[in-house]
Amino acid sequence: NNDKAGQNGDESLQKITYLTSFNTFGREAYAYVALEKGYFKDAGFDVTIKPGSGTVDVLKLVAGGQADYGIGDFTAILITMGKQKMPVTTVGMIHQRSMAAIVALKGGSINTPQDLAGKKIGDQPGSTNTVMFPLYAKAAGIKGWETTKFVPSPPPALPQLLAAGTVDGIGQFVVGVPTVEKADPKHRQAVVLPYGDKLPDLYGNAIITRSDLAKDHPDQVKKFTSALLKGLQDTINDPEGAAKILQKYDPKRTVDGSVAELNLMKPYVKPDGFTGELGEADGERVERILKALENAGEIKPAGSLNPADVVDRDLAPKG
Amino acid sequence: MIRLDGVGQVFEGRGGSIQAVDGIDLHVQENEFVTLIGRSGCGKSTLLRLIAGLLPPTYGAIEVAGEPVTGPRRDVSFMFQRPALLPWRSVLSNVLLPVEISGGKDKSKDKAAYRERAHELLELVGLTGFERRLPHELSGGMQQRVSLCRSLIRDPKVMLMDEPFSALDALTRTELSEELQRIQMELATTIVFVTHSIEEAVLLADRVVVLSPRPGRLREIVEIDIPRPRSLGQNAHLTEVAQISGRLHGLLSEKSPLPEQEQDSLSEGRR
Amino acid sequence: MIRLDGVGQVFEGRGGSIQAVDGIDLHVQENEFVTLIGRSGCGKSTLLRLIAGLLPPTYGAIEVAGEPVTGPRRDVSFMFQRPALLPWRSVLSNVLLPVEISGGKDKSKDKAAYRERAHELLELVGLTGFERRLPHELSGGMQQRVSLCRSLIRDPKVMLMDEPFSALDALTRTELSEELQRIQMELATTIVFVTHSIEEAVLLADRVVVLSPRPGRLREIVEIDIPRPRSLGQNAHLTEVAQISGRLHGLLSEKSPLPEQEQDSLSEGRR
Amino acid sequence: MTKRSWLTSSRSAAILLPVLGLFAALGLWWLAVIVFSIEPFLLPTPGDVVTTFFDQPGYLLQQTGVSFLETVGGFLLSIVTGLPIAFLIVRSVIVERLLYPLLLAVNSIPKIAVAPLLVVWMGFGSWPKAVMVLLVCFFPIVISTASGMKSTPAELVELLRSLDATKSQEFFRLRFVHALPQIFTGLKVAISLAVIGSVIAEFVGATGGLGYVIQSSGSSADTALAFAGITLLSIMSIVLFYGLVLLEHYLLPWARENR
Amino acid sequence: MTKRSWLTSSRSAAILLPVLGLFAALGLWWLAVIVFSIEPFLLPTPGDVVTTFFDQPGYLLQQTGVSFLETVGGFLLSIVTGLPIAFLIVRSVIVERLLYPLLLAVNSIPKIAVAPLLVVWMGFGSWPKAVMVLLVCFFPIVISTASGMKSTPAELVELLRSLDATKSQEFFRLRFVHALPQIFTGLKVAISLAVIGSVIAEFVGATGGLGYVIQSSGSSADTALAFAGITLLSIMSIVLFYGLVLLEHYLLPWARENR
Ligand SMILES: Nc1ncnc2c1ncn2[C@@H]1O[C@H](COP(=O)(O)OP(=O)(O)OP(=O)(O)O)[C@@H](O)[C@H]1O
Ligand SMILES: Nc1ncnc2c1ncn2[C@@H]1O[C@H](COP(=O)(O)OP(=O)(O)OP(=O)(O)O)[C@@H](O)[C@H]1O
Ligand SMILES: [Mg+2]
Ligand SMILES: [Mg+2]
Repeated sequence: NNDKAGQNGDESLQKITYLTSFNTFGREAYAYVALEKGYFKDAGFDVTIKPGSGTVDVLKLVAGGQADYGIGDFTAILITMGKQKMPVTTVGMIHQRSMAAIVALKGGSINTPQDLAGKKIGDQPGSTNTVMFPLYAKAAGIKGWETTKFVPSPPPALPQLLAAGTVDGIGQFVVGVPTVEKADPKHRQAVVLPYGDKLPDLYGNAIITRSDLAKDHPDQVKKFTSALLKGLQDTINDPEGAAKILQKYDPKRTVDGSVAELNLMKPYVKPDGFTGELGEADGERVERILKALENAGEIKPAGSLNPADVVDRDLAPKG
Repeated sequence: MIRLDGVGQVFEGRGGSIQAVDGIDLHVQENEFVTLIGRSGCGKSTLLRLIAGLLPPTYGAIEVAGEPVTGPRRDVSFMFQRPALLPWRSVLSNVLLPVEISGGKDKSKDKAAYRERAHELLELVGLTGFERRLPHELSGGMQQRVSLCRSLIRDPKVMLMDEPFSALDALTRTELSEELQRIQMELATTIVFVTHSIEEAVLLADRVVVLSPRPGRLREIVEIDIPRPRSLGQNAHLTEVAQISGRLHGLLSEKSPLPEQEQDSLSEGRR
Repeated sequence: MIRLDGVGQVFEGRGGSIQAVDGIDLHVQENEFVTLIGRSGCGKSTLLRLIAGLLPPTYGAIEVAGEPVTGPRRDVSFMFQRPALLPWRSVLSNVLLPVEISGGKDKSKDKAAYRERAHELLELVGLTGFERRLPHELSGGMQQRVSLCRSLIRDPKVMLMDEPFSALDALTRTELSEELQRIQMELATTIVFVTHSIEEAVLLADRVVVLSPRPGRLREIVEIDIPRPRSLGQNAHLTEVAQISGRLHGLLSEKSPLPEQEQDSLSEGRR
Repeated sequence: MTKRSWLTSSRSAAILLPVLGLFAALGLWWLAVIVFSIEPFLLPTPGDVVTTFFDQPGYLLQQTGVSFLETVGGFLLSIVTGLPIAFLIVRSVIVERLLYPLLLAVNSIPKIAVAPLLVVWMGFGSWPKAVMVLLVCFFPIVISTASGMKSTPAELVELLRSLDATKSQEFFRLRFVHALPQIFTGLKVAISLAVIGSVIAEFVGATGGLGYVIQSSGSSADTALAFAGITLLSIMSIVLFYGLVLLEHYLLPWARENR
Repeated sequence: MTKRSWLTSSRSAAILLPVLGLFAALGLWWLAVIVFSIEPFLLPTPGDVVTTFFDQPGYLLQQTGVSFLETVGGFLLSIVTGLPIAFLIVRSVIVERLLYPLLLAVNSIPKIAVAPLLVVWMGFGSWPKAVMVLLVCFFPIVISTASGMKSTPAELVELLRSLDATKSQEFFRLRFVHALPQIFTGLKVAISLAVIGSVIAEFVGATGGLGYVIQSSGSSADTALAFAGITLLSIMSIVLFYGLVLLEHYLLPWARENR
């Protein structure tokens, strides 16, 4: 269905639009690597990369047909789909472990998960960090976690609010830590409390595509995901090279900054002890996550969302 | 040409209603020159606006050229009491406004001919050299003269003129009233002309219509039989003019025949 | 009371400059009634605005009550050629505007007294019953009368009046000019009064100032020695008035003594 | 010769027609959703929205109240600051020239970018919201007031001058009153902006208000809830706008429109 | 008796003073940062911003160009749609009453909430940006045009009627021209909104433009870069605004202001 002629005059290439999860941060470098190194072209695609603006927007744009593939936080995808079924499906995982975390600054009032009780945490309302906090708190055994207060704020404002001391901690992805540290005028180090430590089941970002594409052209989808994952592999192998490529596409991104992010991201793409295939999606894990979300009351009524509604396990790489 | 049957006008306002004119029966012949006099506020302007079709009468019927008036007509020109010039247009283009409005429909003359005519008219009223000025650069009398030229540009069949010479000096007045008589004879125009100068009313009119104070009712219609062309300046027929003027003066100063009625309309006004 | 020395005014516009008045030397005594006549556009209104301090003269010096004029003064009232009523104020509150402006500073009368006076003035001009109407509900002449009342409310020392009776019928004119003379004698007001009616000029004035056509220069000052109070209606001194009127008529119709000069100012205008 | 029909002159028509217009619009919305089979995650039907509203009417109305107070407060604040600025501008060309670029600069800052700054400086209370509303809507008020006051007819200004009025009398008794119809035009533009301003402010650090409702539902794709919030917002806007229209009608009976 | 000094009448002062005003504002900004020792992540100094700009002037100017084109395009689009709507409103009370609530509703929707919808419907090109600008700035244009046209002096309307002018002649030769000064007021309000509209549109699915720059720098806490973007935006706004002022000056020489 997507047989428009490619931009570079190569009639045989298929035009594809791909959305990053959010903007062109260092953590998104792998797509540019795949593009730059010609992996997409080799797979028969002429890919245009567009910066996304958050999981929900990415879902809408893909479901609405404006983009063919996109990246979004898997937990957020589940919650969103629980509220509103969309014709999209997950066809692979970028991060085997969730990068969601609570981040605070050293010397502040938060140093361990136990300190979180009764604190003010800035976060975007409805984000994974906010939604999963009860699960995390229970897993970490935080006493009095119910008294933790989440203050809604849009993501760009969070580092500033933290640095200014307006909030005690913020919901943030692990890769955002350099940004948080950079925003602090006293250059304090960050205290990072990753959810992944206590909730190893949670995935991070996932690759999504339109359901009809997955159903009607599974081969194409497979080709695309493997090209993208190849870029991801290269990226964790050589963060510096990836960062340089990213800077070529977006001059605002400093190599150092991107490298720092990518190094932080590495253990989440392939956690210690992870033996499976890059990008793999485990059906049982997905079911466990769904259960947890149902228990947390984020997906109502229980059982309304099946793993098959959200993940196309045939298309995801298998271990 | 113009026929009014029992025409009346009542204005409704927040402060109550005002009876402006009442029960006017008037028949103006073609090529007749009728002047309208009456005390300030007696409804002269209102009457002209009714004839022009700018205001639907509260009651009564109005006909122009045999057709009932339902709105303004192109062959009727109206010169307002205030100059009403468009502030963004030069003198010349203010004068040419009616031609522009007629647009393609009136093909009797082409554009250039109308410009020519506009220049002629402006020269006639002594405004040569001011064609390109904007209205705010003119004196009050000059603005009134521009408005006069504008009402003449389309060679109308019927002209309704509301105190056209009120802001002009005696001399210009005399010159222009002669000119107006000439135009009227030449083009066989029907003119209804409001003025506060009794001499002017006598000098110009075939008939002078005298209105009573508010509410304006027909008090009397005076025929003027002095042969044309007439001119006050040349002092011809001075005695006749003086005589009729005296009579009109008397008519105007008489108390209203229905004073209690007027009191009514005023107390209504106070409501 | 008023002294002008070699006063001239040039207006600069996009279309070139216009010399409005030139070299006016004039001295008006206290309690004098001076009327100003001249052809339309000769600079009468401009001259009044110069005296009122609304316009700084291009050259020359102006004094009022012995002080050089730098701006408007509270003891000078100006009645404009156009009524200039505030559209959102009722007739009464338009009349009271000058009092409001004087505010606390003028303690000669209190509020209630001024309201009383306003009602008196409105009655005088025949507008009782219209106190609460808005200006757009009035006829042209009624608006002018409101403006007249407004200029009288503060009992000014000097009154500058620009064609105050132009929109009024003969009768109202006569009544109001008598009233004006009475007020002037009573309050010892100094009045400069522009009119296009030569009879009015003669009737009212101690001296009639005749301006030449644009640019306005002093052509002649005519003293009127007829004893007061005068009234055209009562036909007293008819011959004297007629005589002087005739002479003024002649003065007005004379060609400008400097026609080439005028041509200059016009061609300047065309630049 | 204007003929007035029931539709143009009666009072009930003045209320009925806008309501009719609104319902026609709703109908169109519904029709569009059905005809173009627009996915509910993009645009829910009015029906969905109403259902969502009646799921938790109390909560939503309460949030509307929060936003309403912030909007009105900020709006009054911007009138109070905007009018004096406009007076200064009309008063002096020098002030105008010095001030205008500054006002423009402030006005052209994307407000979403300053919302966090306001919270950092002023905390989580109502102040940053009111200030945001102020930032969003002072400009139309200033510019319409200034241009209305500057367009006072020369003839009337000259009248006041001839009365030796002080500058402040000229301003308040003439120019300001004359400008009122234009000021109201500015206020009508500003009130809609004010509503939006309060929403933007509520995106940061708020725990209530329709902006918060919209944002939290937005980030979980609860489109129907988001649209319920947006609908309440629109209604609030419309109510405030017609409030101004009524106020204008009663304050300025002389400023009759003519068509 | 107005005396005109060099500051109020000369041409160079007309340029010099606004520039002076801007520099004074910058000075204040700088001073505030130093005196209150505001953290640079909250508010960088003008110096930081300028340094950031000269790090990559080419890139930033290019993004400014992108935003500029979107802004101007959308702005023209809103003139083209806004004026006819205003005409309809002036033309008929019935249309006005039916249409106004609808316009108000559209206008009061928080535009950030519709940005993703526009991209879904219209793709990643310039269309959704232009439409966003349209949505943001048509309202001031419509309302100021309509109210300007409705406030045409009755005396002039009557003149045109007496000439038996058609409705469209009355509209274009009289009402529209008379409304121009007020329309320009509306345009001046709208142009600043247009700039903001393009930024909001660039927050979703854009790969260029100042909105994109601000968003990506904002979430990486590169406050100086964000402020460089904001500064460029302000400059763009000011330039466009004064462009309108110039245009007005040349198109409407008769509409002289008086103070
Ligand atoms: N603001 C202005 N700008 C340019 N020229 C002006 C201005 N005001 C008046 N003039 C010119 O100055 C001359 C005198 O105008 P003024 O209004 O004083 O005449 P006037 O004697 O009062 O005439 P009228 O009897 O017609 O009222 C006229 O030629 C007019 O064109
Ligand atoms: N639009 C209006 N609304 C209410 N009343 C009006 C309106 N127009 C005129 N009138 C009233 O109608 C009466 C007649 O007004 P009109 O203008 O016809 O008088 P006029 O004879 O022309 O007077 P003038 O000689 O002073 O011009 C006046 O009493 C006036 O108050
Ligand atoms: Mg009249
Ligand atoms: Mg004059």
